[in-house]
Amino acid sequence: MTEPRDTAVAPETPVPVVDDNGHLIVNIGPSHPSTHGVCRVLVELDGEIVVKAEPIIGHLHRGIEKMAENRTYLQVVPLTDRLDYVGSMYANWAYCRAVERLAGIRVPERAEYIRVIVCELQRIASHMMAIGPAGADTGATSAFMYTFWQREMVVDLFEALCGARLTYNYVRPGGVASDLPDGWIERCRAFIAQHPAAMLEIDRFLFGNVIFRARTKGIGVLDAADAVAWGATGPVARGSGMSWDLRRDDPYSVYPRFDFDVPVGSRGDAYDRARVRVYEAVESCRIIGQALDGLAEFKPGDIMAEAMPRLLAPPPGDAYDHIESARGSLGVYLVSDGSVRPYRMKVRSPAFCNLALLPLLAEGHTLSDLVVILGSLDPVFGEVDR
Amino acid sequence: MAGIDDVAKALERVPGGGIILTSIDAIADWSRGYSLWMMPMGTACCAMELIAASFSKFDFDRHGSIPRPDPRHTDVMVVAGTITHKMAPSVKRLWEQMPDPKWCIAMGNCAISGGIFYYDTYSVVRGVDEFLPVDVYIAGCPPRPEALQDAILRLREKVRAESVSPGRARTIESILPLPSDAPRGSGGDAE
Amino acid sequence: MNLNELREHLCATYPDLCPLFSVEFGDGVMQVASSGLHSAAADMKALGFDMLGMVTAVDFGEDFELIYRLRSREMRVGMIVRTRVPRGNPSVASVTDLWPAANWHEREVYDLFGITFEGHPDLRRILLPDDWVGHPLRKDYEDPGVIRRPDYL
Amino acid sequence: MTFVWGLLWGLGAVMLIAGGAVIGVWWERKVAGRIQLRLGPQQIGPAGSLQMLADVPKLLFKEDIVPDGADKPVFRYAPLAVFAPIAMAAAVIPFWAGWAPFDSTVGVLFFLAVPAIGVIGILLSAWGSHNTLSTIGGLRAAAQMISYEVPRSLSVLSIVVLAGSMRPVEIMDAWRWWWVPLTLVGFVIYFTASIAEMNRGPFDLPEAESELVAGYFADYSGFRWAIFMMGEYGAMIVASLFGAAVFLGGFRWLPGIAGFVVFIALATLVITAVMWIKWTFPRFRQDHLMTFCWTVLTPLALLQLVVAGVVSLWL
Repeated sequence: MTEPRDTAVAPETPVPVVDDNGHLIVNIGPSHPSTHGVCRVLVELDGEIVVKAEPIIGHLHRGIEKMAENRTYLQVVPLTDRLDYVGSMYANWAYCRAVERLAGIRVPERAEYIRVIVCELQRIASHMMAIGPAGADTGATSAFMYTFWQREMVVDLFEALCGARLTYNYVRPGGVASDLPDGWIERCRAFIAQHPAAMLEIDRFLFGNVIFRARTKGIGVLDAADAVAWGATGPVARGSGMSWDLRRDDPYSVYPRFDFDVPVGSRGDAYDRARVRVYEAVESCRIIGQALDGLAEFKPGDIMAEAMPRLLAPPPGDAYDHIESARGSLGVYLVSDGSVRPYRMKVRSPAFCNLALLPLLAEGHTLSDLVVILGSLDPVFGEVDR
Repeated sequence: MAGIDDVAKALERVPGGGIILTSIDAIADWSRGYSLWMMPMGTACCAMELIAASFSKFDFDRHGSIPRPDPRHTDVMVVAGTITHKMAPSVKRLWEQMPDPKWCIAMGNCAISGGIFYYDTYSVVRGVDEFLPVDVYIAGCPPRPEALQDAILRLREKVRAESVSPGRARTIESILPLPSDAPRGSGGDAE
Repeated sequence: MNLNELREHLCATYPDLCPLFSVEFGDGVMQVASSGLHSAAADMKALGFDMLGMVTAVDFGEDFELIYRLRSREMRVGMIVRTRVPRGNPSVASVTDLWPAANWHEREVYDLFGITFEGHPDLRRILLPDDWVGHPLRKDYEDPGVIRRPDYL
Repeated sequence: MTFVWGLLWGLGAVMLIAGGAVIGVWWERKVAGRIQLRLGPQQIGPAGSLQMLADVPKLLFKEDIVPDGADKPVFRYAPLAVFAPIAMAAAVIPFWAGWAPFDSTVGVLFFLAVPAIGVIGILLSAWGSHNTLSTIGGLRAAAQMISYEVPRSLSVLSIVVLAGSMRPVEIMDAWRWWWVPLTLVGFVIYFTASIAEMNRGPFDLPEAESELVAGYFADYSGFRWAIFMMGEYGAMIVASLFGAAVFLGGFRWLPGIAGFVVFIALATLVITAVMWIKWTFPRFRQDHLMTFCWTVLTPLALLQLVVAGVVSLWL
């Protein structure tokens, strides 16, 4: 056993319990069952009504952007895994697209198809981690188990693909790390065949529940104008009726070849934000099915751009590229000075922008609604804090 | 409660007292080992595997380990994920809120040493053992839930060697050499 | 409206912005002086750039470059507005009055680069603890706690 | 003699509730496991049935933390104020034909009134912890428990009207099988209000895990917390036993020992239903909870009382 050593950690600043207006100040977090990570929310309560909610983030600020400046372009890929740990493939892909744009690399089509497949699978896995906690925040833990079971199936697929359950490091600059293993396509088809039925079950079990509806309908209403002004993207914006999906509106990769719908909510409350994710997961199944069909046209093994150097040294300049992750538009901005390491990497994280809405949405609701609203924004703190 | 050790020493002098003490120890250690409730201190990626551990597929309830979000009700803190300088005081506070006897599992490389965030970063605490006494380390980035299962079983072995009076605890063989045992200068550390 | 039409429209309506405009990597790119940032941003908002995607900065030694990425949903184009602020006096007008989204982004830039935004309602550190010394994403940031990675290359 | 008898019964009630809680916690973990595609405890005893043999001594051997800012005497003795009324309420349950441990002529009133004292214990623990989340939990518990007393009492009153007595033993004597369909609504109200009384899901707002971490007992550790848990399971057992007796007929279905087995089976069924609901339903919000109580349960209970009263005219 290691003896504890002194550490230079400062004691946390104490918080007064009652402020001058006689409002109770409640500190939620940074470790709390419903903050979905390490977020601290200082809540000012008048009875049970939230007068002011102030999210305090940065408890998981790991300085990934600084670390990237001291690593080669390929070595940054594992760091991007740890950004959005619920959806690692997205950060991989967004980063790789920025590198490819910077260095002018053309990715083989088979690799693009595989990227679409894994990212849509990742969208399903990630949405399962958003829908389930929406139930868990309101107290329905069992719904979380059911969605997590679906997530485990996706994780198993990824494990067969690249050996890791969570941090895949699979999408690389120039292509993907390896081709699909034998039998993977059949397993994937089996998964997408059963998934819509499972989603229907969740839809009936959770979204049909009268208490759940009462808890989420009309809670944390975000109107479309606010969603635009605050830069909300992804299911949070789509729940408010803002029909905006980069896959359709700023098509990248091979998405224009697929036929899919963008589900949009109408009321902008927590219920719509969660429900949009259910439909998106089903739409992802459609995309995966089409991509698996399209994959047969290409030669197996053609998954990496030709003449990829061991050490990438893109010409000086900068590049920004973004993709539609499960949480919204995830962008990576890279500046190169011509060396083998990025001069600056900036991750435009959708969860960061969406979380900024919390004070706006929570005001006037009760403490119980606060956790529902926070859950419906679906923040992943690896990505918020970076 | 002035000194449970003194009580234990006094009891040892009474004829048959040793038997009573060892029986109490046996009951206490057995029950503690089979009822290790987890304080899920999940901060980052490993938290996902920690969630998976208590969910349907892996189901740590089989081992009697259930996650309780309240530190007062738990026995073992599973630190899963990177601890930053901003987070560390809160982790320490939660650790202090846990009632004795308590144990700590450092899950994942970040909790062991900072892992991938060891070099070049300014905000990460390099290992949770900088401020907590860690009992079991699980390597991996992130470790699989099975690895956490193994850690629970290892911790159970360790708990069995303990005693209600701290002075009577037996030492158990570490399966790996402790860092202090390693001859200096022979390590292949890149520093 | 695509980017070239946008450029023509920009030249017709705002002649002083026209020479600053170019098209790179599918986005419009515009370089403005730091004093004219706010008015340029307001013009952009009037043109229909309703979303602020991100605000970030790059440390170029002598001065910092601030990057604002805007997006128009209607025209379906992106726009990057760059401006340079000197290292000695890193200060620029805040755009929180145009896009509330800028609030946290500017706090982050303030936190990590030490660039102050005038007119920001609540300019505090956001990611690092309040008592942190220095601004870590500056290239000259030194922290004794940082262990440098050995250079294998 | 009365004193000795009372002492013996007190011991018996504690044993009943403690033993019931031990079995109840295991049963709950298994039920929850089945609902959640899991197995639940497996390692100690057949199907993990002796898991509580590990959990209880562990909690006994845990450090007993009294927080610095706490109101210490209040904090220390609040768990007893929660547990004791529930043990007392167990005394009036008619276990056998013509026999209840405490055969009172106002047994129903006793059963309804005494557990309501528990709310004071919850308030004391919430206040004594000197913790914002606990205080919110305690206040929620007070509002909820006192409100739900009303429909709960009204629903039991319909049985009292039918039987023409407040003495549980006499109610059991007067019980007829057709009371079950007649008072079905009353039983559902009693069942719902009892869940709210014992602070279990979907009415577990006072300890709402996702909002208040553990609510009013957030600062309790070791055995003091175990007493709270015992109180919660005890409330569940006592309410289920009483409901199974007066609403569902208890031992009256079959003569002799078989009747007692049916009684216990009915109570187990009710307890399982309570767990089933907890692990399936989301949690109410405070204002919905109150609205539900005053606009749905209370009028329905009154209606049930009127129906029972009209029928009792012909009895």
